[in-house]
Amino acid sequence: MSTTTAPAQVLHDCRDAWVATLIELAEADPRIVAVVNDSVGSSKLGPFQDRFGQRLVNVGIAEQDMVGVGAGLANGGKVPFVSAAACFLTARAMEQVKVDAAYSQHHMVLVGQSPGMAYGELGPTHHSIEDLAWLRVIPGLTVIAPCDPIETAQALRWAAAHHGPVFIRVARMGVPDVNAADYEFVPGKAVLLRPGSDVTLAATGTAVHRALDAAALLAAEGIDARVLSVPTISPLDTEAFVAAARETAGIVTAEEALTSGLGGAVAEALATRHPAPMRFIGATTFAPTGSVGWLMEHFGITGTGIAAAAKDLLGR
Amino acid sequence: MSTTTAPAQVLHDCRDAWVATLIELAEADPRIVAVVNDSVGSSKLGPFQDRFGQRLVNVGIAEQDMVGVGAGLANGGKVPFVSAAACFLTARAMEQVKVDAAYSQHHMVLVGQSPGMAYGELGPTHHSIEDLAWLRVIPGLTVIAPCDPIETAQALRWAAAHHGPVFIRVARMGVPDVNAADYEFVPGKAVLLRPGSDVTLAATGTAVHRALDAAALLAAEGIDARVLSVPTISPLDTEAFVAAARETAGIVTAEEALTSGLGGAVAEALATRHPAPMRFIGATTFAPTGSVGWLMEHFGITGTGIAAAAKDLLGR
Amino acid sequence: MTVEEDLVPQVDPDAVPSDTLTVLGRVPEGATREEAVAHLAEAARLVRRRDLQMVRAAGLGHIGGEFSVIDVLVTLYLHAMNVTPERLDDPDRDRFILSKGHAAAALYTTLAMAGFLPQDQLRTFMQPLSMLNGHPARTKIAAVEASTGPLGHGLPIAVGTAFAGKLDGSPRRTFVVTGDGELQEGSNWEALMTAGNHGLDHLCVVIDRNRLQQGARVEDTNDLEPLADKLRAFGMEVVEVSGHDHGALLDVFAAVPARSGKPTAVIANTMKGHPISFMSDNVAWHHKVPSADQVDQALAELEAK
Amino acid sequence: MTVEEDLVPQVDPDAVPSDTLTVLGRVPEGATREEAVAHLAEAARLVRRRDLQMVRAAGLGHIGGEFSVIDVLVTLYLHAMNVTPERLDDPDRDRFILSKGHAAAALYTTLAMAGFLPQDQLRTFMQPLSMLNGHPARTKIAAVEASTGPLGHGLPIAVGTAFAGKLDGSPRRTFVVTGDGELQEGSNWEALMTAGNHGLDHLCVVIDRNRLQQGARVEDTNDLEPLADKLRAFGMEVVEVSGHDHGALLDVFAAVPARSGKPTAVIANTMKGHPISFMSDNVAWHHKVPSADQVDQALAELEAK
Ligand SMILES: Cc1ncc(C[n+]2csc(CCOP(=O)(O)OP(=O)(O)O)c2C)c(N)n1
Ligand SMILES: Cc1ncc(C[n+]2csc(CCOP(=O)(O)OP(=O)(O)O)c2C)c(N)n1
Ligand SMILES: [Mg+2]
Ligand SMILES: [Mg+2]
Repeated sequence: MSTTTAPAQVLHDCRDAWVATLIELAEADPRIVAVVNDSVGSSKLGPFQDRFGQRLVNVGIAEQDMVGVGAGLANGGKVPFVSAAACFLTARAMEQVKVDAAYSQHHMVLVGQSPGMAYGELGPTHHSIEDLAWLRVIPGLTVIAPCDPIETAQALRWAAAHHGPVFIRVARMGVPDVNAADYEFVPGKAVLLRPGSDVTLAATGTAVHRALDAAALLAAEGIDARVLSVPTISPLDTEAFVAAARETAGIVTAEEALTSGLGGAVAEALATRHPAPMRFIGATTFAPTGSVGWLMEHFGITGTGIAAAAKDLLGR
Repeated sequence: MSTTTAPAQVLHDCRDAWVATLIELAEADPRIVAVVNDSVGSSKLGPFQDRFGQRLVNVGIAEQDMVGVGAGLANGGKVPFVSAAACFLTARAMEQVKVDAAYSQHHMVLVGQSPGMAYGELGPTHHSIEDLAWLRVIPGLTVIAPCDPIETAQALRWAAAHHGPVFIRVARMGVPDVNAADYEFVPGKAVLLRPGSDVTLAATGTAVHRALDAAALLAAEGIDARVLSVPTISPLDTEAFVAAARETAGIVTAEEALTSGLGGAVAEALATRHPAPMRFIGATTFAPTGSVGWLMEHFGITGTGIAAAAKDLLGR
Repeated sequence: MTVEEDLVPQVDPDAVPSDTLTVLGRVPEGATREEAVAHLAEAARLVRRRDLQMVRAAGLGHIGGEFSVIDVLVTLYLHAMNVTPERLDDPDRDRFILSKGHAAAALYTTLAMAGFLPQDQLRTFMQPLSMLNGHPARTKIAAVEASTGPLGHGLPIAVGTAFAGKLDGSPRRTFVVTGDGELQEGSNWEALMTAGNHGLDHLCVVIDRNRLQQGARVEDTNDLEPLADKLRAFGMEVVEVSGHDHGALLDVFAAVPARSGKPTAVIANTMKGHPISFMSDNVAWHHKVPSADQVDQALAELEAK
Repeated sequence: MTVEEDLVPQVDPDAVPSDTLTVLGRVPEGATREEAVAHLAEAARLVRRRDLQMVRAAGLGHIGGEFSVIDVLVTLYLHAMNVTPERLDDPDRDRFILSKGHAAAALYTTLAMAGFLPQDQLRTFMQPLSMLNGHPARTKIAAVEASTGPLGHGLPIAVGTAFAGKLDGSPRRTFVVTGDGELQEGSNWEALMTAGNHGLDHLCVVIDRNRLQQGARVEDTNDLEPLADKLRAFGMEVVEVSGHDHGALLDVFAAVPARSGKPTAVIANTMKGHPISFMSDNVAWHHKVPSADQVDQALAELEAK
């Protein structure tokens, strides 16, 4: 997909970890239900539907109803996992996300499928590059973008037990295993994937392994890059970024999203605590026509693109 | 309203300038129509309706339809001013704002009435503290928050002639005349209201006159504050902020919105160009019950609150 | 991650009236229909009186839509629904959602009348840090099942609540009240389609059919007629009733589910501002605040009842 | 403020097939009904053939919903609508909006057949920087009146377009095609209510009633029936027609406005994937991409017609 992803790497569609984990959770907890908008296939929920039948609530193509029904199911004692393409779940039902989930503090999990530019050629109407920037500012809503199958499964397990609203991106674009098998997701905490003292590369979701690729490229040029994986965009791990700002020359953020997502969150956190030079890697406009892989190259959300931004920051 | 607003000042409801300007524009240009969601009264459009009858399209309580109909009217050769409470226009019709207005690049004006916390006691469901943070990241959408009646009128006139989508906040909470009678709004440009070399106070909309109050309080303590009025949040006047970062100790932003609106926009712009210490004044949570005046005090969006943040930034 | 800074209400006693609410509580077990109707009528009168004082004191409120829906609320909370303050954690309790959240003062006063809120807390309505916000919030009040205010949210939530009950085979019923103008929101038709197709017969949608919305008559804004046909085409069992007739209302609510396999839609014909002479069916009173004289006249009219 | 970095399309010719489209253009003036139907039938056959190749080449598309709507599109662009490439700036031109934007390939191919796009541009479908995005974009193609893709947007936009025509007293008509599953979106019911109450009789809503949505049959997801009753209750003049019968379609479209003061809703009964034997009425073909063999078989079936 990305020229800088070693061909050897096996790439995963995190939707597989999503459905396997949901089935595991649903077997253990009868309160768990899934709510979808004619998105059984696109959410890969076929096996869940076969197994739990009635516990999959398909409201049809009606996102506002979907989120409202999810909130009602929570009121009725269920733990709903509301699963839909991230673009429609967030944009089409934004007021329901704000009021029925966040302001109401319902225990419900909003699952944004195929986020970012996963829908490639289907265009900006189907891209969800806005979700991180939009949702991270909503008070009381936890926003998570896992970087691989293990983290996806862990974040879903945490959300199932967390008594509040959570939005989780489930990546469709292939990602390698980034975290070790014994990895444990900690909400609100960034993960140090690679120590480094020259510059910090902070990435979320599908951009994390690309940041590791960038660190490798930089190492070859004698630049020692720290790599932070940031699964939780809100609340942000401010301390990890203050330390990075203090200990390295600056921070490059990378995300399959508008740069006001993780990038904006970090810029805001540092401005009051420890201003530092930054570079933002991510989408900056609505995308032209192209495959997701082509678009990641187009916007430079690649190992080479991230490495170039780091060198620019370092004036090298 | 704010303890630091000189009692002498006459405060205006910018909706009066809005309706007067729309009538003036509609008389000159037959293409101009208004589109509302049972918001004739809350938009103060009674006089427009009396004068132009048919040219006021009331779709009832249906915000998605309202914005879609606005886009269609534009396709049909009209210049629609879509006017509704900012909270519903943005949250309820977010996907229509993204797709039908911004991505489609229709010549249409989205008018967010009674934004911020103007609805006070009616609570967070009726507050529009999110709109600036949400809309500023949407590609191709101009986002404006005028600070007084003159700027409101000028921004509306500019939008009527601009061949692209524009979102304009129309403040309901009282504001004094900030700009001179001969003021000319320039899109994308910040306005220097007060030169100063110690610290910069940058504010938008209803917070601008409060920033001037803060500058007066600081002057009394021998602190020379620069005051920037920032009517256009997107695109941001990056150069004005780079200069402020270079020439003063740091920047305090103030807005009747979540601090990720103007505050976030400035933090992002400076992080790549000229990182500087910042303080953010604005809403940080959903508001508790209270009047708008009380809430402005609660969140410290006042002359004293802004001045205190400036002193904190200066370590005084 | 805090939604709201949590602080304790500070109420300025001088800012609010000392008027109190005589709490009648639920219609006593074993009361005759006649006794029940008399109990509800008196409760509704007291609720209207207190609501009027609250709006006057707060200088804010939606008195028109409050007075149109009070008889429905009182009948539900004091008679039709099986919920009591002691049963708030019972999964099988009947649920109520006020989708037209702007009538919050009517809900709060009714909740106090039914013992879900201490009546003296009504004095904090809209005061700084009060739990009694201009729109009901479930995070602020235990008895509030859903936070509402933006129109078109309550019905989809009620469908979810009813769906959960169906999955659990619970006998509980879910009642939701929407405005009529509110039905212009498409989210309601999405929810009705879902409720109808899933046969949620323990769901009862009550439409406060006062024929007025915020700025004008519904028919002059975006007409709903033929409303019963619309509701039937979306799978509802439709019942029409006078929304101010406690006897008729208690019969209708007692009969829910009205038809096995179908949700019930009750078109409650009401008048905004009922029964106050100068408010009744007058769009000006959607959210107008009465003057001292108007409060006195309205109180006098309520005494006369 | 740029919406999209503007760049020039770079198409890899090897990545796309050399298949071309024979452009028949509009039904000639003065053609008999019989001649018109024959012209449309042949055009539809050629459009389906090219659409199939495009989807095969792109490895993406929604062939089921494209084949179900092609007869409607061809009848509108080659016969019913008064719009031509020369008239694209004419305010009185008829307007068309494909609300079910996922059938973009069918629209692009029909636009090429009608002369609105150079046919060889079809080779760029979904290629990097192509104007032929997976969903139609008005900023990319002059003949596209509205950018669609998210379901439930096109109809409200069409209502606005029709409203503008009414304000101007223009004779133009606005045609919009929605899917049937798409009607689960409440935004459509908001728009229908508005259109009905404002008597937008120059609006014609065509529903591609193929009874399938993305994942299942509409009736097994969230049923629309009784659809005609729903549409009538929302103020539409309802007409049912076979969506694959060019003669029936051209009669229906020619008759718009079907009833003065009322928008027309055409329930076009279709089959997803029509007329390909192994695709027809098969939900698997919503967005499945045919193999080389399947393309050959489908082409053979189209030749046989
Ligand atoms: C989504 C949304 N749009 C607009 C409003 C503003 N608003 C508050 S009440 C009201 C009128 C409601 O009319 P109706 O539903 O008939 O209620 P009632 O007549 O019972 O007061 C409107 C438009 C809102 N609360 N929510
Ligand atoms: C708002 C929204 N939700 C979901 C989708 C994903 N989606 C694309 S096509 C489709 C099925 C559409 O079914 P229908 O309207 O019947 O169209 P057709 O059968 O003609 O393909 C869905 C759910 C979408 N495009 N927009
Ligand atoms: Mg009403
Ligand atoms: Mg279909």
